[in-house]
Amino acid sequence: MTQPLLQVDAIEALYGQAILAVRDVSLEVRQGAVVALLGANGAGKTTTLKAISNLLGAERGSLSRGTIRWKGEPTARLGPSELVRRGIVQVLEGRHVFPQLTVEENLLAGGFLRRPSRRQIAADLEQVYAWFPRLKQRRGSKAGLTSGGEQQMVAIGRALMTRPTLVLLDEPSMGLAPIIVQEIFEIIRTLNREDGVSFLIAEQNANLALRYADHAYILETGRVAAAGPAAELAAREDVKEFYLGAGTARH
Amino acid sequence: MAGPLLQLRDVSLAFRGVQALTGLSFDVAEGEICALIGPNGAGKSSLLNVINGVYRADAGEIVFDGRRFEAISPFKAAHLGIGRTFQHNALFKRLTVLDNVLAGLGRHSRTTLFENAFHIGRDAAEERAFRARAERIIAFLDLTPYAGAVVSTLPYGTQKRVDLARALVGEPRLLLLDEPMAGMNQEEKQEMAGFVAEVNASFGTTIVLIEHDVGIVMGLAGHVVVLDYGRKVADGAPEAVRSNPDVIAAYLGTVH
Amino acid sequence: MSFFLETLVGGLLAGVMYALVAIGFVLIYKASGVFNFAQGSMVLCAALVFVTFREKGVDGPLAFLITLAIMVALAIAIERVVLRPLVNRPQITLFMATLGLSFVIEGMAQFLMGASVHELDLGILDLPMEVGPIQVSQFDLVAAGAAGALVIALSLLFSRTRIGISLRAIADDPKAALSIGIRLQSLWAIAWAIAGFVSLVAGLLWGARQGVQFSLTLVVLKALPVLIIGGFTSISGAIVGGLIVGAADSLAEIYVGPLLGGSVSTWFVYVLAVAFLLVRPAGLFGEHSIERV
Amino acid sequence: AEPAQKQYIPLLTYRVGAYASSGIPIWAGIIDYFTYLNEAEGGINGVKLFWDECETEWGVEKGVECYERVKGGKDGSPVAILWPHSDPIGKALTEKAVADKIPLVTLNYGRTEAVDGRVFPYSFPVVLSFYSEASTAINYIAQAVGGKDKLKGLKIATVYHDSPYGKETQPALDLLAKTYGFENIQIPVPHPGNDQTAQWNRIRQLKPDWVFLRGWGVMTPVAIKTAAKVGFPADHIIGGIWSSSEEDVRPAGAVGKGYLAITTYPAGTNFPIHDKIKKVVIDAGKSNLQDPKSFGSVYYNSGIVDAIILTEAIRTAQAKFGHRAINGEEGRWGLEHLDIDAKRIAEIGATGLQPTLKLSPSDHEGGGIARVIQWDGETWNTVSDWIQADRDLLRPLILERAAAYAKEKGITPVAGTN
Amino acid sequence: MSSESPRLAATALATPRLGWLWTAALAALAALAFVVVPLAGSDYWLNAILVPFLILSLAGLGLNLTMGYAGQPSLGTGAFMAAGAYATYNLLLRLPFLPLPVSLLLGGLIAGVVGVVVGLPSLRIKGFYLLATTLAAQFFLEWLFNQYGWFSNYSSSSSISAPRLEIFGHSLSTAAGRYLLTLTSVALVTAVALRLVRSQAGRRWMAVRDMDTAAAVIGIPVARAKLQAFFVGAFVCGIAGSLWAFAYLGTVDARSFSLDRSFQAMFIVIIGGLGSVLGNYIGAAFIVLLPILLNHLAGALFGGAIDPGQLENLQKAFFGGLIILFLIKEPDGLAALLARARTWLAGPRP
Ligand SMILES: Nc1ncnc2c1ncn2[C@@H]1O[C@H](COP(=O)(O)OP(=O)(O)OP(=O)(O)O)[C@@H](O)[C@H]1O
Ligand SMILES: Nc1ncnc2c1ncn2[C@@H]1O[C@H](COP(=O)(O)OP(=O)(O)OP(=O)(O)O)[C@@H](O)[C@H]1O
Ligand SMILES: CC(C)C[C@H](N)C(=O)O
Ligand SMILES: [Mg+2]
Ligand SMILES: [Mg+2]
Repeated sequence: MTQPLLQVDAIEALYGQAILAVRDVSLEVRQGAVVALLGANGAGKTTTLKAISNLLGAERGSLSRGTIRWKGEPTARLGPSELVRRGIVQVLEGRHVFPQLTVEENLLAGGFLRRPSRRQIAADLEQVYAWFPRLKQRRGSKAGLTSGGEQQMVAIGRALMTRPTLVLLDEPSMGLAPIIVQEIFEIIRTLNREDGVSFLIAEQNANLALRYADHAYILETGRVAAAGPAAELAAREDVKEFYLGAGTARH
Repeated sequence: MAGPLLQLRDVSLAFRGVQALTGLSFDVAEGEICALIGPNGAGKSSLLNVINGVYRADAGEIVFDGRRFEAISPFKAAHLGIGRTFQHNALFKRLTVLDNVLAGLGRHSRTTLFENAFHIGRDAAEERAFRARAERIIAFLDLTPYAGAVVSTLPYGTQKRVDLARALVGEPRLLLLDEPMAGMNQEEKQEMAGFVAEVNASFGTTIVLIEHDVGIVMGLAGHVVVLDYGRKVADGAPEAVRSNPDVIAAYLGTVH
Repeated sequence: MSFFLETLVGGLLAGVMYALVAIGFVLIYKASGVFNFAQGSMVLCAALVFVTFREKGVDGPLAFLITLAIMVALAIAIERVVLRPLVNRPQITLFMATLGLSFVIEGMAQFLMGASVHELDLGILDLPMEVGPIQVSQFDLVAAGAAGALVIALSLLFSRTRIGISLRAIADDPKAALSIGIRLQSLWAIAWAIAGFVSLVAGLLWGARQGVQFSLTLVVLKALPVLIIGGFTSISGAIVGGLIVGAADSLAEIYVGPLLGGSVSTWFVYVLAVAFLLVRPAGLFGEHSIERV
Repeated sequence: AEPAQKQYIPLLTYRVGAYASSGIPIWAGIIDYFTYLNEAEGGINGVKLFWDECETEWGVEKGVECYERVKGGKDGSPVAILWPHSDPIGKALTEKAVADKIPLVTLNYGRTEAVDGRVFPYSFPVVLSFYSEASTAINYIAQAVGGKDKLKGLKIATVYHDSPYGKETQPALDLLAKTYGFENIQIPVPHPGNDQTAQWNRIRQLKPDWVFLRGWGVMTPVAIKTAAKVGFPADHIIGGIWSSSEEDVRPAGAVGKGYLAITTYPAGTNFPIHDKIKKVVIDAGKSNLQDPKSFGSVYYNSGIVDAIILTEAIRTAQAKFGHRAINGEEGRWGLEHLDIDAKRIAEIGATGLQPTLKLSPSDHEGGGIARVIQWDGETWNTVSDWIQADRDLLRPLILERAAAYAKEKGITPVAGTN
Repeated sequence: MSSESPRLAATALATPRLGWLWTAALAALAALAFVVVPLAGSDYWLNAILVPFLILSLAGLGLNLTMGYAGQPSLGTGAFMAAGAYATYNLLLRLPFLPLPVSLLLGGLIAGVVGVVVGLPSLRIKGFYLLATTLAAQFFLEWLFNQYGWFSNYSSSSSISAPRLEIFGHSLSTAAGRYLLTLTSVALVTAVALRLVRSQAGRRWMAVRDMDTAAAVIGIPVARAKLQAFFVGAFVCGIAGSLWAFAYLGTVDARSFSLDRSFQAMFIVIIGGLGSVLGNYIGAAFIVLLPILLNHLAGALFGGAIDPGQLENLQKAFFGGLIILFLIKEPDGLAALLARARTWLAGPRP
């Protein structure tokens, strides 16, 4: 069987030489898969994603053990921008837009990487606006001033502008209205089905995530506590118990 | 239920181009939990910002506890007993949890710089009292194990709880919560909801809450106000609002 | 009256000279959020290299190119050794780093090229020409032209080009910039290289005015108020600020100085700058810091 | 321990920083002369000189640090005389030096009132105090216009470095203006002085007949350039003693042609002493000079003069205390009884390079005479004989200010050594 | 996340075992500084190294309170020092009956008031723009003191020269005397500062520093906090300035408090560690002692071999390089070393 797009094996991640954020995480993402990464606060989801996209350095964090492979090749020595060029892009947790740039400039900034033609980039832009009409209305205003949700959309749209093979989404649903959340997950599905983009999604809204993912991993204090096909996990009692909020799984 | 603690009368707010709030009016009764929902960019946060003076409304007035305001300064608002948490953590990043919470007592401090400097007069007593209050709140929100930790190193969800603690410790009469449960999983959300409910119940604090998880909102709020594009599209009991077609169309979406 | 006019014009022209230095600051600040105090040393360095080659008999244009090459090399070195390891650090740390950098540049420049003063003759006359009631020199016009050209070119760079937008993105949020694959390193190197070019231009003009010597580094002190008034993030602000500072400085020296029985120009323009800030906290054209809650 | 047979001479230098360019040739001149003495004459009466440097960057703090570092002497050899080589440092050290009994020699700068040695026992603003500098400038103008009586009604503007150094000539010029009836205009230039548009526009408006330029560092060339820019003739600008070097005019380029300046150590290599130094030091490759061009430059020659004065003072002291290393107190005696007459100058081979110098406990300045040189675009040419400052006219002013100082400090003037 | 997380250990306050270790260390240090050094130290060490070192640490502390704790950057340090120095000078001169300590204190207070005035723009202006406004103060005061003779009692060189130092009759004009005066002042101010930053006031400052909007929203008087920070900071700088004038140089004119001094303080703070009291001492050690050390070293190693001027240039470059290096290696300043040492002393972590 084909080798996975992304292979993470037995990584350990530290912040500032001392703080152990990820103890032992192994996971893989296959071509065209949507993988969910679940876990409580501080479980290590964000850290794992940052480790994959080589962004730990920027926070004085580091990978102290284990290896990460992209299409079979170790990524340890590749810079973040190199990784993006090869197709891994991350949507950072929380609000990470360029506040002084307009919404549109934010999106454009994502597009430049591949040195596209003007027409190409305009087309991509329209595509993003089609996904997030709200952004089109606010295109001219400084991203820093837009609402929390609007910023979240900007961040996602900007990442998609890089035409990625694998998108690392860190809590895409955070702060978004339910209707938008659904839209986003629908967009994910479409991208995945039609353009074969793969996703690794750190998400707190486990119900949703498991509904859209093929495969899932559950982290607890920096370790993989459970893994398997989304459906199976969703069915497991303990999982229901802790992550789907047993009773409240109303959706 | 008691009379309204907070009344909004035709509050409008615009930013270059964007009309964030238009002629918004509604009441929040003493002691109730009022949920504020609506699509992104509807104006929810802006509304909270107007209520505690971070933004200045272009038109309309706010009546808090019988006092009417066209505009109010955040500082004044705090001293009137309006507490607040933020959608995007606005914690004091480099301080420990304990110090953040202690800072939350700022408006109760009576000591002068001089007393602080030489640890004389009321300083010692105040320090002791504050510490006790802070530790009580910290314990109440199960933050004790993190008391000594610098907040910037805490996971997002935990930071949100610290934010709540910082707001609570000042013992506000009106508590404005901007998406306190964002970025939490179901279990944690339930837990947080529990805290909010308990605060409301045991301290009788009136609460205005912004939250996107309708499940939580329905479980928690006695009164829901729905905004869209800065306008009020619904205002009433949870069930009524939930079944309101406009709300479904604008906000909830079909799956619910 | 005409004396007032002369003073005014003289001041405005002096202001252009300051703007030349200020532009360098704005460029770096806009591109990497760094307040680059080493600008002055870069001006000195550029000028020194240029004269050294001139005195070795290399002819003007060639010397210019060589110097430019060296400044670019310097820019790349700075990016590698100083900026890259300091990415995501507080602005003030980077500011201090550039101060340290200025020591290095000044030390090395003088170590390699000596401390003696050099004459720098660009062959541009700096003698008075009567234009109506006022006097300007050919040199003034050249300086003004150079400043104008730089301002236009750089404004376009930042507002229109991809590099420009990316640079502003980096200045805003380096981490996010990394996450979408913007190449900080190369872009920073580019920005500093351009700054190297700007300091070369400034170095030549200033060097021709006062001779190439250590005190070239001190021109930054007059460039700062220019920056404040114009706004750290506005290229065109630099030129406007320059004119205001230049004019205010001259007029104050003539009309205020005598009243206070001394020279006021060390502080006058700074106080003026503060006055501007109180009205516009981010300078005339600067970006306001954004803090949404 | 019996007194050392080598004389320690600490050098406070400024080889880096804004003024390095004027400093470097000074030390070269000094060190070359020392080397010459050691090589050719075996030191002073067999007492060899040895020295080391301490960098001050012309700044007070570093200066004080250096002073504390060297004041104790070295290898058992005491400090006989110290050059602060910076106006601010000199002023900062005034009192410390008294406490430590170390004479400070400041050639052509320093506290003017220190001329009164009874109040300032350890400060020696030798040869040309700032007051004398101003006075010689005025007197040269007088010569140029044909007599002191012609000064009446002239407009003379002083463009000065806005620092204690720059301001110090003001009282003198006030007095001179009153006495000779010329109009005294004062125009300050803020440090560093790399833009003087405003100041020279003012000159243009006031149309003075002469400008007395008291610059320092970059201020001088910029002044000369800006003067040309507003069309003020260079040959009516008289540079002060610290605006009289090649470093001051060269950067100004062609427009510096005709510029006049005051000096007590004219440029040139055609003095006998230069031949000796050339033979013994330079040709032997022992010179401290970096670029040979500065051999015989104003600052190089000022170094030689500095060195001559210091060594002659030690010589004088040795005559009384014996041929051995001299300490500060003895150094002071040497200075206060220093008498470098024409004969001695001739022996040294410095005729024309340096004026005669006779100090006394009540007069720490001596000479008070200077010459005027003119820049022809290539070199300096001496255009006047030695011009005497009106010292008797200025003396009361000096004593008055010395007395004021004595009062504030509670010093009772002492007759000094004899 | 459990309570014995490494992070907690790292930030936890000193454990009891460490408690007495510290007190012991401090006591030893005090004994050394107050008794041994004055007796053993040579003039050079006292006058030229320790005194300026201590004073600049103090200046750093002053700036650190304003900038490191309250987040209000300032390049006015030199100006505040000058204000303190000239104030004290004129007090001693015009009110001779005041004992030295009182004049020092008053001088500090006056500087503090100046600080408040300079700080006023901070209510509206932030970040580097604020830095620039403090520059205005720096240049203006420098000019003021240099320009108007009154401040320096019309002394010819427009520089002030210290009246003789004495406390209740004991002359302090010896090297050791000046050292002790400095040391005592520094020790006292440090003690108060340590207290202050742990107090409610300190917390207010840090809140304003980290996020002033939030601070206002939770009821902290932001404006007052900022101005207080400027006052206290300038007060400390003022004391430092007086000492600089009287205990160190013996005579100063305004240029001893030039912009360079402000930058020096800024270096001390950044290198030592923003928001750390003890960091200032390490920072000052770095900024004040290192160049001198380099100088002695260079002299010893290459003296004669390389032309002294060149040697100086190299030193300058090298020093700049070191600064950059430390900024890179110690993001939180050298104070972090202390913290690390502390945790290390606390014994290995689980
Ligand atoms: N910059 C940092 N410095 C120090 N510790 C950090 C840093 N970022 C995260 N940590 C710690 O690393 C651990 C894992 O954090 P991480 O953000 O990866 O968890 P998470 O699963 O993303 O949590 P959340 O769901 O709240 O985002 C947490 O204990 C957190 O306190
Ligand atoms: N300071 C500001 N300047 C300009 N526009 C602003 C500002 N604050 C808010 N807005 C705009 O006002 C509208 C309402 O913003 P607000 O943050 O209140 O929305 P919200 O309801 O909180 O949305 P979300 O649920 O995504 O947080 C948005 O379109 C936003 O872009
Ligand atoms: C007064 C100063 C300009 C003199 C100069 N510092 C020198 O001694 O070299
Ligand atoms: Mg996370
Ligand atoms: Mg919001």
